[in-house]
Amino acid sequence: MRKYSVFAVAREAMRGHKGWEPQWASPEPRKEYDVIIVGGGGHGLGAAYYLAKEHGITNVAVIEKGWLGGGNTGRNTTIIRSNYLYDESMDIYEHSLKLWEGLSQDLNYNVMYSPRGVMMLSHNVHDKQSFQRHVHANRLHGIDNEWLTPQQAKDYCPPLDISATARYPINGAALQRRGGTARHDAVAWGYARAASDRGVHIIQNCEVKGIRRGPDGAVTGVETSKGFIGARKIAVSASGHNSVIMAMADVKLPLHSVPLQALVSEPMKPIFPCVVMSNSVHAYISQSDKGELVIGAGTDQYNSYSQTGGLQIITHTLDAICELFPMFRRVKMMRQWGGITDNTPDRSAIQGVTPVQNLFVNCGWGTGGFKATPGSAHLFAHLIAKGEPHKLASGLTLDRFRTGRLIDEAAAAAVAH
Amino acid sequence: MSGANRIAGQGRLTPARTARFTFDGKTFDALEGDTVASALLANGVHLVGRSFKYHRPRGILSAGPEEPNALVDVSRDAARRQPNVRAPVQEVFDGMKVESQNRFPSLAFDIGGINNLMSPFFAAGFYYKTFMWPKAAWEKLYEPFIRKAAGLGVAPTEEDPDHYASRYAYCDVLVAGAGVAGLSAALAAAEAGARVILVDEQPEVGGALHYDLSVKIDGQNGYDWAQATAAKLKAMENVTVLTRTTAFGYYNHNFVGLVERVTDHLARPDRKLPRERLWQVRAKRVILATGSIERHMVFANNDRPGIMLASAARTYLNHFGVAVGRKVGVYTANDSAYEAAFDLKRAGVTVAAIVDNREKPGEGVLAEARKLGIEVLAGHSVVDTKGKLRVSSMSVARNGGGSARSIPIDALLMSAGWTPSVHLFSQSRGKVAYDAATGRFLPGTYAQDCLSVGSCNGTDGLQATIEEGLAAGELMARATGHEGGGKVELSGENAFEWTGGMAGSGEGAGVDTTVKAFVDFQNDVCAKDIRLAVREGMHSIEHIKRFTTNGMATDQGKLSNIHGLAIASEVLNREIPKIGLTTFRAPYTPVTFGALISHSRGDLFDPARKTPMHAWEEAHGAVFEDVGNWKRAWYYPRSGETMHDAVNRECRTVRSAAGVFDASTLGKIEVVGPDAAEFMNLMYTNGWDTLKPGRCRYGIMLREDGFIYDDGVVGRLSEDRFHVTTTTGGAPRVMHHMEDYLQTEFPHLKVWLTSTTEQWAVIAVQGPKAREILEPLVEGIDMSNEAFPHMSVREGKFCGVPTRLFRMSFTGEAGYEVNVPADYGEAVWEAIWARAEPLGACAYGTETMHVLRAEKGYIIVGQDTDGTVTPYDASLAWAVSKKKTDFVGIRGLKRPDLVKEGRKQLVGLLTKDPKVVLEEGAQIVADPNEPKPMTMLGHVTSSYWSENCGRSIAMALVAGGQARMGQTLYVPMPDRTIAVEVSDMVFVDKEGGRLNG
Amino acid sequence: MADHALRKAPLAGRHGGSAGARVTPAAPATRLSLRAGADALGALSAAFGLTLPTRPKTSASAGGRHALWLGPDEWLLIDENEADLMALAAGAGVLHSAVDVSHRNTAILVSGPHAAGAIASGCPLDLGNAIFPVGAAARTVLGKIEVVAFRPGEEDYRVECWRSFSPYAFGLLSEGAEDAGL
Amino acid sequence: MLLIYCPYCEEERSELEFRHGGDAHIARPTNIADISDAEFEDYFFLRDNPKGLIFERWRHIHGCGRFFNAARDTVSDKFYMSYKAGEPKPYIPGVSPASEKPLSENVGETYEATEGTAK
Repeated sequence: MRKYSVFAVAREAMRGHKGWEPQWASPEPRKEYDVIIVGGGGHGLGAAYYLAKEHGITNVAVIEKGWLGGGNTGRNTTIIRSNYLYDESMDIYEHSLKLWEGLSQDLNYNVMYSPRGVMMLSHNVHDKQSFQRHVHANRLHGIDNEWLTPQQAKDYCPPLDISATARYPINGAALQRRGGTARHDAVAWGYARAASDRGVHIIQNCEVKGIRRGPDGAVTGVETSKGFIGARKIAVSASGHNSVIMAMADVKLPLHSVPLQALVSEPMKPIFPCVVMSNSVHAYISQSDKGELVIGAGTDQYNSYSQTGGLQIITHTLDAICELFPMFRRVKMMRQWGGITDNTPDRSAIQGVTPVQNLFVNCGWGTGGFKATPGSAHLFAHLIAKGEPHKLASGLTLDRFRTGRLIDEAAAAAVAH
Repeated sequence: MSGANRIAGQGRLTPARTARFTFDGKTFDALEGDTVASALLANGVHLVGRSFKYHRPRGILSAGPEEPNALVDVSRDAARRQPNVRAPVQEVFDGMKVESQNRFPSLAFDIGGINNLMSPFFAAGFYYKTFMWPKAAWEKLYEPFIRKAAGLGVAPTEEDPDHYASRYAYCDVLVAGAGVAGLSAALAAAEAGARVILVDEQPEVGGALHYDLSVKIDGQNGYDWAQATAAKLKAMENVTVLTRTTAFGYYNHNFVGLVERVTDHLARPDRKLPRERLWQVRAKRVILATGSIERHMVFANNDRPGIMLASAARTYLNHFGVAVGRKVGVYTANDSAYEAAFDLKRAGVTVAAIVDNREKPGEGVLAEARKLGIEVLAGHSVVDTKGKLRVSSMSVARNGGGSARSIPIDALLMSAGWTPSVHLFSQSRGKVAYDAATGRFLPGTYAQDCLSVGSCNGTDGLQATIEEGLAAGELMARATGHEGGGKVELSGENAFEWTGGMAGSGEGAGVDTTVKAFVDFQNDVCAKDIRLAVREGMHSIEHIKRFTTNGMATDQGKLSNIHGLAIASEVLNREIPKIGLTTFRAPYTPVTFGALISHSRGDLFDPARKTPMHAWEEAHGAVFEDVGNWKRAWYYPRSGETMHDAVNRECRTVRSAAGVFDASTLGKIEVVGPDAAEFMNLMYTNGWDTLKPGRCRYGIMLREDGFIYDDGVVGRLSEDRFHVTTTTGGAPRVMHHMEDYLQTEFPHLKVWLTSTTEQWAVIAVQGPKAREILEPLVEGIDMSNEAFPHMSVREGKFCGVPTRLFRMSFTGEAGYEVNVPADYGEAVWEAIWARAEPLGACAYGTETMHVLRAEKGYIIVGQDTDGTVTPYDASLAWAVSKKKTDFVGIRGLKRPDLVKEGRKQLVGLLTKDPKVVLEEGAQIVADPNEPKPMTMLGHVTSSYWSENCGRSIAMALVAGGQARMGQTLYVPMPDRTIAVEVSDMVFVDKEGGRLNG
Repeated sequence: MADHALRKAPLAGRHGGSAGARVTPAAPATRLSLRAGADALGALSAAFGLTLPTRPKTSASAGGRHALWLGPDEWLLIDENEADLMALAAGAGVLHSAVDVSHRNTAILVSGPHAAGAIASGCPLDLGNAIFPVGAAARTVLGKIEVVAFRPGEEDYRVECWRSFSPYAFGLLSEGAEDAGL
Repeated sequence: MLLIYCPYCEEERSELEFRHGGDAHIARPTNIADISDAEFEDYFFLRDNPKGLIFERWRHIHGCGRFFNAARDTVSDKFYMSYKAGEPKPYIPGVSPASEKPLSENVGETYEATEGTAK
């Protein structure tokens, strides 16, 4: 693989960039693979990369219905953080954050991981109790997360309105300085390029239509729009469509898919230095390298596989954004869109074996999938290779819904009393 | 005169009515009705902006919202400043201040222009390949540089003083676009009697009639016909005509978002007027008459100021009376551009030549060109241009090579053909279909009740457009049950039918060339960038878009998408439909946040709920805290008191004398009906059959999964009537939860639920002197301990008004909760206060309430529990009926992980050093020296300084807590480790004798 | 015994709106949340002296007393003369649930040629004459709160909401009225 | 924003008045205290999450207050129909699986037999 570097770019500049080769190969599918990964998003492509890099398994195909990164990888607001509450969550998100920190160098692809800090605003006594619980838990787990006074919060994010007269005055904030953002497309492309370079087959525009199983019940391959492709192991990581794919193997999951909406403003000169989140008023905002304000909105209330949603979801979020940052009322929304998120009852992901032999699943990342990409992919690769979960992912298994061992990050945020 | 390039006798503006504005500090004259673009052009200004990446000088390309180059900063005053405004859309008003963007120090000399020289280095996607070493430099060095270079306009820095309005509206037929097609459709629908809303983004209706002078409808000049028709429609009571209004989003079930610009064109707007008005329209049927947008030609250096769309030049001449140049060239691939040349020529402008890359231009226009003596170079192309800040010449060559000839010009008009505006159609989730014959994407499969008419539907020809519009209007009216009115008929005539058109790169900009032939102007995407993307394996149009940023600028690809596709299809050698089209997303053009939130700001952002006693509390110095939507009195500091002092005083006073507390925000639900008790049995863990009328019980409600959902004291008023209380934040969801089970699981039960949260003002009076305070105010209730024991409820009168008086306590003291109809709350509170104060009682807030209940180990759901806690974890086993065979949560409670050893249980914590108050949320460990990640046993849920105990107290969820009584555990803080002892949760009056005090 | 406590309405002293749409707080009234099955309607109608409506979005009025259909077994009764509705219900002697909500709700009157427009600033109901004629009533939303909209007259609307939401409702209706009146 | 037909109000109203209630026709076991962990998991957690036809619950919470059911397509978000709580799962011609096609003309009976009481 041609190494990317400033020198390579300079050399190509001299000759009109004629020398660049495709970032990944687009081969015809083989008859059979050791592993077929269903879903060409960051998680799937990453898992393929780590299978090849760390487990020496290279007879692998990533099968994507549309185009690489066309699902939630390319539709999210790219927030990265690891300041979760429960051990199971901290384990996987911190593992992920550590990988983010070296990802550009590991992949030789600039994914623009930008640790500009993620600040979560506290608006009342209850928020404060909840966030400080996070701060303490994170500290003892070895994760950076600190409590800021309102003034410290404003110093870190000058556009913030910390006046006491605000409808929901800010009484502090939790800041994870290592949190930030990354370039979503680059994550998919970088993994695809590095995986392809290690022999992984990347097959786009290939829809999985069925999962074939042998007499012993174990999987034998997938029926696709390009015909049957054999596989010793099948790993499903098709966010937004996991229920549909898994149903092909008669596996029912505790998932419901709902549209999650987001929007960007017109590009403007740098004004917003970090990522700000406010759970109480439902606002998530940062500014992209192009200058757009990137704003995460909420989910629609009903199951849907359409990547669109209602205008009221957008306006509800902008209400909050303009309350926190009154100077943004004259800013313009340039584009809104939606992605399909697979949500579990406890809002934590599922990664593990399934009742079907040699069929593995990675799903239910809800609205948090992007930040988990490298960690999830890395641990998913371990699961696929070893047939059992890595200890950092051992809490995410499917059986918890039977035993009641839920990892309820949502409930832990509790409710106002 | 308002500008040297204004041609007397041309255009529709009134020379007398002038307005003054400044551009980059220089003052210019304009005519009323001018746009910023037309006014600048009238004054000979073409250089208006700089491009995003290369900072190339840019001029005015279009006369509409598709403008990618001429984006300016417009302000009325410091706080009313709007970046990224489209100069061809923004109308001039007297005194407006216009500034160019993305340049430093000046528009004419921009340091950023260096990027243009460096451009070979900045090829598409270059940043993915570099800036990776050294590791830290991306964040510290490269990224800040890139961010600063990007970003166009400067964000507003002051709060927007303007206000915005909103309106929900319904109609039978919504017509988007008031050109020939839209007006015809609206007219037919309106005449049939349908409720019609007609919207157009321009100040006046007419669409293409703004520039096309050759059109006659019913013998009338086209533009005049349009205005007359609009006037007629406005006069009809079943029609609403909205101009300066953009249909920006087409959502589910024919829900369409409109934004109406109300004051941005006014010099001195009435302060009452909203700046913009958001219309949320639900239409039974929608007619899309959104027209089409002219494409530019893709050739070397096609971006110099002075190079613009042919139809734009026509608009500036025929509507604004402005000649965009004195010696213009035309470069086209279709007939429509010829008419621009004709109009300019007739207006006295020199037309250097019409360069047509087709061998065979349309007969009609060719003949007319000859007649007017305009040189037509068929089969030729413009292969390059010159001119630093404005185009000065074009070099023209025969197709397929040959020497280029340079022709001096001061403006170049181009047209590659027309792109139907299928944006709204696509937003409606309709599927477009590619028409290979004309090289256009047209509405294919419809997903909602709408129809496209006119050029957005690929309909060419005036008469055909009129008839399609009329037919659609009539059809949609009929579909909504309106058949009135006679048949509307209109006849139109115009000079020429247009043929031709191309997509993709032209001569000299093809494969293997490295010239800058711009596809997306604003984002500086050239034909070669598209090809590079393909070379690097980006074969999906979405990949190409994201890799090159083609179509991602503020115009969202209105001009660039089709060219980008064509260039990709050429190198991939796959026909256009196989490569696909990027998704069209709302909004059609950018919409201000202000319009979208409209009224939701300040007091109307989110309702602040206040209790009937709020005014009294405010007057008595209460500090408030937000609990859900409620503002609750937190504590009542006296002069000089800190929060700590005040809370200590309040705590002391309640236990030594008494305290008065506003408990109105607690949720209340009245459960009424013969099966009320049975329903309560199913909703709560407790048993309710044995509860006698007049008595109360503390109840716990679970979710089906066995975790605590809510709690509260329930009073039984009679056999068939319960007064249920919930947590403050829980009230709405508990009501919903109960209704859910009642309606869908237990519909056989004869019981009804009514929320009475706000019917009652609730005043808690707690403490040894509580009864003494209340007794004189009560009528018809025997207050003696025997007649009215702890956990009872009585109905009677209080201060002469009906009351539900509860004998209950959340403090551990003898106490009462006085419920009176809300409007009496303040008066009753004052009456109680009048007796309480002299007896040494105080008013106390939620903080003191929290401390006092913690001293007794009473939990607060949502603070001491978090949705993962069972009644057993919370030491509330006594409240879970062992007899019942069913209640919500009964099965969830039995799941393996909910009954296993070592679950987190609620216990008390006492710090070894009684002066140390733990931090709520602090984590607890057994071994303070364990390296990270440490094993956390649980966390502190409640922690206070207890004045009554003279020490700190705390409650905590601790793994296996019940079995750890007396154990020493540790709370590691950043600066120190705090040793604590596990204890029970009752810190005051363990026997509970004071309750009956 | 103590003096009779004085009543203080949540919107006391407010006024707003425009010439085209006046926004004013309604006078105090007694209110009942009535729940009952079809079999009880006859007796209850007799008790209240008006026929409880059984069609969606309709109401019945008699002498300042209104019965608004809110749901298939739910009515909001309003008596502008403050009659004791609880007592009347008790007299019906049939199975039902009557809960006094006189103080839970408060009402805002919106009147004038642009009244509908004022309400449409935050209410997603179709208020067109054909869909929401005189006498129509429905529970719905206004901005971020729940309200009951009732149209007693051609240019008169009564907006009922819970008391703590009434300042919000009043503020939004006033802004809407100003805009609608322009 | 959806436009939802409420079978009790007998007209279409804005989604703003409604609260989604999850999957329809999932009856709470009458012997819930005695079911197995697996049965509880199936009842409370596992869902079809179909791409296409879904039967779901809605509550007209800011309208008539009633829960009701609706058949909707989760791709187009178009409603096929709404029906009152307790009514059997309807057969949507051309959409429902053929296996659910009513056997006799006497649709009601067939449903009572096959579906039991709907949620």
